[in-house]
Amino acid sequence: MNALADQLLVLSLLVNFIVLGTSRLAFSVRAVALQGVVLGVLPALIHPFSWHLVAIIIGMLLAKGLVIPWMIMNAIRQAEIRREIEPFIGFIPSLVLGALFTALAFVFASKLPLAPEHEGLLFVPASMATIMCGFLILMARRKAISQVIGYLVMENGIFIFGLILADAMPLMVEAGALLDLLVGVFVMGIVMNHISREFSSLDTSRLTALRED
Amino acid sequence: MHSDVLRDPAVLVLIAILVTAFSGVPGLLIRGGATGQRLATLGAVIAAFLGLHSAISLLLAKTTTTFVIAWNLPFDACEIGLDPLSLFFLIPIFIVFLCGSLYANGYWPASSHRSSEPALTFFYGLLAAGMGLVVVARNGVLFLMAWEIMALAGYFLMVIEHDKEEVRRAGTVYLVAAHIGAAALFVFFSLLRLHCSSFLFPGQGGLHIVAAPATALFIAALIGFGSKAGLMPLHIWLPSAHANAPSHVSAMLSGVMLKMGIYGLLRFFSFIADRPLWWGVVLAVAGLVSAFLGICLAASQRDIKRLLAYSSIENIGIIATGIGVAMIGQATGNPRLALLGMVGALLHILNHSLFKPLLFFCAGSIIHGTGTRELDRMGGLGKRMRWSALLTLGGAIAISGLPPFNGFVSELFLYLGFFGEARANLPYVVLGAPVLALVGGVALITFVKLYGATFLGNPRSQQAAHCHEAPLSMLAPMGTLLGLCLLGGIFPQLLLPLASPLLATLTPVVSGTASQPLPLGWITMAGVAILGLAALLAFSLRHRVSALPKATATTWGCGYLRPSGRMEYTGTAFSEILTSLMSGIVRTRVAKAAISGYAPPPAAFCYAPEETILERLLLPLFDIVGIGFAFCRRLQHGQAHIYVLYIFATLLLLMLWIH
Amino acid sequence: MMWVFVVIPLLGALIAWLIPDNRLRPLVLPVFALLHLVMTFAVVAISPPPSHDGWIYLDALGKLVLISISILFTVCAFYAVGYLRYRQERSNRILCMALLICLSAMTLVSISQNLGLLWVALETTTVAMAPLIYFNHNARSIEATWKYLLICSVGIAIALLGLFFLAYSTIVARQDVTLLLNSLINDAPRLHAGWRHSAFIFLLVGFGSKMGLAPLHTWKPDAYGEAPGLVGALLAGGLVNCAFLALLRVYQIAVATNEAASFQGALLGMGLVSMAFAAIFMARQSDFKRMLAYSSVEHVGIMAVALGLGKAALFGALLHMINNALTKGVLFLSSGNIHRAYNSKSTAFVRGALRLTPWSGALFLASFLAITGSPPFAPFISEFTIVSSAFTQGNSWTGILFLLFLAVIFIGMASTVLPVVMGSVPDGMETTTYRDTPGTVLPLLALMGIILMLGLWIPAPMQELLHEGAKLLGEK
Amino acid sequence: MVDTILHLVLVLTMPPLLLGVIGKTKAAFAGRVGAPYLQPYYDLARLMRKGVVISDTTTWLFKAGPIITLAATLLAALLVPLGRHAAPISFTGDMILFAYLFALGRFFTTAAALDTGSSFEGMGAAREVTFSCLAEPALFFALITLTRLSGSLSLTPMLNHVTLFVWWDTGAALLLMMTGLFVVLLAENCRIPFDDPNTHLELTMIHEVMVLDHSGPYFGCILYGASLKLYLLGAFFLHIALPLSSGNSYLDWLIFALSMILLAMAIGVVESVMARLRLIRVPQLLVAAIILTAFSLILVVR
Repeated sequence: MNALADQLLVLSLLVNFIVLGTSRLAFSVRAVALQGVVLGVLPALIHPFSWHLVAIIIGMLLAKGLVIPWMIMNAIRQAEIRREIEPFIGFIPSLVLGALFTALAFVFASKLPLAPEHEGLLFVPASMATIMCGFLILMARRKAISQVIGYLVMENGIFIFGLILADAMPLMVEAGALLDLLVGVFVMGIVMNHISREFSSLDTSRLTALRED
Repeated sequence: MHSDVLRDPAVLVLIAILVTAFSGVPGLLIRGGATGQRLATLGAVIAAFLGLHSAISLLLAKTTTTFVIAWNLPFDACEIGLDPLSLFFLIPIFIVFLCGSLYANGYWPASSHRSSEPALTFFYGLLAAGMGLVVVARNGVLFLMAWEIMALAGYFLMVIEHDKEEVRRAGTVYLVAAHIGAAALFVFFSLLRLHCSSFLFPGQGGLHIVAAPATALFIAALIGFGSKAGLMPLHIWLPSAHANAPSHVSAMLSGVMLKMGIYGLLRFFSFIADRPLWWGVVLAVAGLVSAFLGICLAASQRDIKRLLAYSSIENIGIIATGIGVAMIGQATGNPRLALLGMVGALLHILNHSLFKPLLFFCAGSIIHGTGTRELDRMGGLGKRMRWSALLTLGGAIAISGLPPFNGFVSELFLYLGFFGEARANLPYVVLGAPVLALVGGVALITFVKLYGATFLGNPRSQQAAHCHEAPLSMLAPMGTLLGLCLLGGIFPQLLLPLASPLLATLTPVVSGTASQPLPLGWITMAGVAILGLAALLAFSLRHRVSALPKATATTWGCGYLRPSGRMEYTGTAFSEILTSLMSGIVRTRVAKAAISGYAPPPAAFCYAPEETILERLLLPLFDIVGIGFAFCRRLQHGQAHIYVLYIFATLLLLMLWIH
Repeated sequence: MMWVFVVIPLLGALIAWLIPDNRLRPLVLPVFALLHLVMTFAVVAISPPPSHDGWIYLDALGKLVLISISILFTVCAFYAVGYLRYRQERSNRILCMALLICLSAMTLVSISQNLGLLWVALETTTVAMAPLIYFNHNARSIEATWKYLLICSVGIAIALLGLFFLAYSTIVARQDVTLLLNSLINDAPRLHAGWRHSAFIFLLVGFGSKMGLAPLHTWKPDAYGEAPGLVGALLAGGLVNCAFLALLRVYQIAVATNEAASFQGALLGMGLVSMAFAAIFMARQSDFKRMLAYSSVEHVGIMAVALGLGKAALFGALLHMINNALTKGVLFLSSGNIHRAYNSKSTAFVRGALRLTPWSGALFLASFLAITGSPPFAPFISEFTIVSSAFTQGNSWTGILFLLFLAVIFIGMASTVLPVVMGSVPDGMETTTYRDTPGTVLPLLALMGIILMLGLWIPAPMQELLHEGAKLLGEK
Repeated sequence: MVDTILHLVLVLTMPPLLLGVIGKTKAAFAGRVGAPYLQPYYDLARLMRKGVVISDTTTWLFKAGPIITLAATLLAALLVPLGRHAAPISFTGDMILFAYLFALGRFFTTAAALDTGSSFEGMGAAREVTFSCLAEPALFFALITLTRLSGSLSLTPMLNHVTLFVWWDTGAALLLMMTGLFVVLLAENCRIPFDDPNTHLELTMIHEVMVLDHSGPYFGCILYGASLKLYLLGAFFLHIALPLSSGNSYLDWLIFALSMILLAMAIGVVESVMARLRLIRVPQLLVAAIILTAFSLILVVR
């Protein structure tokens, strides 16, 4: 069981690299949706059955697999952009940095002691690596859509960490956190729609009217 | 019970401060008409008489009273105390407040300044009350609050005519300087709290610290109080502030508020019994430097009020010199030096708070009469403004330190202190005397210039030609002040009992009869003799001249037939020799067009003395810092992804640092 | 019982949604704000015992935050009625709703004792504020909203990760996994140091970016500058206090570990850096609302420095939290009025506010003096407590840097504020119809009165609360 | 008592004689006969009888100026000991009063000059105050040195302290001081090389140009006051330059009167052999005097 979980985590790490390495926005959105689905399935593998668990899984699958990707795709369609043209950090350097960050995450995770039931599992390093990659995307891309994608990747990383706490954490917090993130992204989506209407582009590098001269 | 409380002069003093604070409040509520101003004046009269009477009687009785007031702030008890040091400083506050309030009725009448008068009157009272609270506060935080109330009230008074760019600029510089000075006082009172473990002031000599902590306290006090007093080079706010405020406000700022800095220093010194010798040396040197540079800058000014403002720096310098000399005397166990320095300084505090407000009032009546502050546009006012001319003349003589006015008395004591050391063990102290003499010489130039350029000769402009005399409401307070100046100059015996109760606190080394080495009787004699001789000569000469033929003619123009007022020797020209001699200190900005050809076009000439430290040092420094800041401001470039990078970098740095 | 407290503003939001009339709708705000204020004082007086398994409890820190938020919100609500009369050109439905939702979330922040719940509430405030910032619906405001959302979401995500670390450290320490404040404080010394330290740093950065500690403050000038004054006041007074409360909770745990020195060092450092940033950015600031944003950065810096100093400064930190919230309220609302009157927030155009809008101008000037620590206003008391505590602790360099930054900030702020309020109104400038009305001035005067009162006299119960709060933060 | 009366008599009668002597000396150098020694007295008497022309620009100050200046100088005359005798008035700190009385006189002289509104008189007044201001520190340095030597804070004991024995001990210091004081004496009294009392080239003058508009008895007051000032500073100077004492009071008076005449002749000689300095050089000479007197102090204190 745990071996399967590890393989799924590796899959989600791969998704990180896909997102880092591609310029096609629609492709990254789908990849992130896949990551969300993979992560949504994970709890079923490591935790015993409970209604609480079912609720989380369904919530995850719906939110990360369907609603959010659909919303972002919608935004892409409206703004009529397909590609991230001028990333702040190029795709090859992004991949290299992503690899570096992933390695760093493994080092960091190995420095900190884990509970015995999590030792030998990829949860903590994968979570760290995904968060760092999310950060990297946020820093490396200029377009608002890419940044939402980066934020989603980061969220996924945090979610992985949350998984190892899921059975111990009360439902209310979990659900609240999920709901909040969902609403957060949802509001971002609305704002993106407004941006595309106002600027006819989702390039956040154009959003630099507010600055100090 | 109640009547007993009200008979206690200490309570009366506090009531007087309260009345002062609220004297302007009716004016804020009753809009329109002069009722508010009249009520404020009435309040000022009541407060001043209550306060002066009680303060002087308490001072002569050498009593100390303490009150504790309940407050809920976490800074120990709110203590208010009246000791000789406080009472002494209350005297000028009430005198100048009274005179200024009376003067305002003519100078800033509610009828012609409908919108600004209520605020001006209100803050005037608040300023005086703030100063009153400063001197009675016995808790560091209460002191700071009073201090800032005073500073802010002063600010609002100053910018009352904020339509003018110059006023706003002066106000900003003042406010910033006051704030930085207050920051130094934050340090001062925090350190004091550290050493006393309470915000309450320690008693006389109650603070026993040496070496580094004492040095830190001294430096903080010197910056905090010195900037308020206007010691060089912390004076930058002073000239333009005094110049741009309404004149009765300048009188208050210069006559009293500067003394609050001196009060703070004296209060601080009273805490520490064993003051290092070098403190006195630093203070005396700073004082002499301020006095000399201040008067040199004053001499070169073209603006009558800036001139007076710089002269305030000079006088504060003289006061600081006196205190420094007294501290040297205290530290070396030399009672004579301590006595003469301190008495000289204390009397000069009183004297300066009489003649400087007088001169600012005079400047006010000149501005009132002509509508300009430019000395070079005045001239010949003496014929239309007889009383103002006479009062200004008296003030000018008094501030130049000449007999028979009071300025001479305090300077004489300082000289005696210096000269006494020529024969004793501190011969280098005596070097202060020639500097003081030089200061006196330049002061003479300055005030001959002030009086000559305004009242004497022919009018240099239309404004000057059509000037008008100030009303009685302005002249009466001026006359009172001049009378006090003359009284103090001829009968210093009257002033000395006000200063001597402080000596036990400030210079404990002085014991026994304080007046022993002071030639008080001789000063009286000299004053009477000058007045008598002059009267006698005037009488006999008048008698003589009345028998002789008399004629009037125009001034002999050395053959030039059509002299005009514009060709007179201006004030600027009068001080030009000195200014050029002191060009290393007094920078002037001269702008003139190059003249070419046989028939040159009309050209303009501009000559303006600069505020050396502000314009040559601080503003360029600010510019450099501003460029640096502008460079740093690029960090906020508006690119969101880099902002995320900041977060990431912070996280990374903190993680690295903590592990 | 306490849940009513959270639900009532939500009810208000529902009512606001149902009211169709744009003119009538804002009246919901003062009604519910007053209700909230009354309940706040009642709850503070009664101080009900912990409920919901200890998740909900109003301790001294929560009380202080709640009081400050409730007062500020009430003032803003009354102001909003007057303000929205001038903004009839657009619907205020979302504004009114979001304000009340925000109030509800802020209340939840102050009463929750479970860090998870606290995080949820804090995130709700973030999201609820977004439409408020976007109220003006123009390119600039959308840019500001976007940046606000992005940076705050990233920050809040980091905070969540920090919470997970903290929870995980209890697992590692073989405790029952928990995010209850009391259990964490009790178990603090046993938590694993590595996880714990990482958690503190993540929480500091997370809540710090929400609070606006430099260099995590980048969203602040944009959001504060573009949001209506009303929203700016709530951002600077309400949201900052909520985030600060979250940070205080972390601080409580950190202090309980007895190894708080490094965390305090981080706070001190970030606090001073924030003040330095504020000093640099406030110099020659030509937009007076952006300037207020940097002033907010400065004041969160001051609070962080106070936490870093500990001991007597804690009292100052808590008092400053309240003072800053109230004074920022006056600053933002009065500057909003001036903005309305001139239709510009650039110092190049706005001159002589004392002439055009005498009350707003005077209030702006007075609150500027107050926020820069001039007596007799309340911020003086707290700032002086903090700086004097730096010196009495022997931490003179902190004190000196603190004062230096304050001085530079004062110069910067004075050179922006004074030209705005003073001088004469520029000729030929097209000014709007806005003039001071009781509706937009009286609430501010009331608030200014409170600030003045707190500067001269702190009510005994409040002083008790402050001391109690400081004790919770580890002051002996 | 007799000394006081003699003091008053000399102060009131002798000063104009110095001007006569100076004039005669200069005439002798120029190979002329010159005006009689008593010419200044005749001038004064004539002025006292002459009518007054007063500028319509002036105020009362114009007439008060000479009177107050003379009053101040007369009071100062009571403070300076003549010869080896005590001054009529002597108290601790009288040297300060002495210096400040001259300053008071200067205040009124210059103010009266400005009262005429003439640019020439303004020019003179500006020069007068500036140069006197520079002479002041030199005088004070000298006073300090004397205080140091005599241990006294009053002019009479201070000046009478200097004897030939003191010269023997501190000759170098006294010589420096004497030189400095002589410069001060010439500058304060507007003699050559600082000013030429005889020319009427207004642009270069100091004192004379200030009093251009005064006439009649007022001008008489000024003339007498100026000679009295010269007399007093001369007496001051002689205490250091010629500290001769015979032990007999009357003989001392005689010695004093003779040495005053000698001093007048010396001034006459200086005026005859020197040219007037350019105005811009004047401050330099005065600063030199300050330095000389300061050095004398350092030599004494060392």
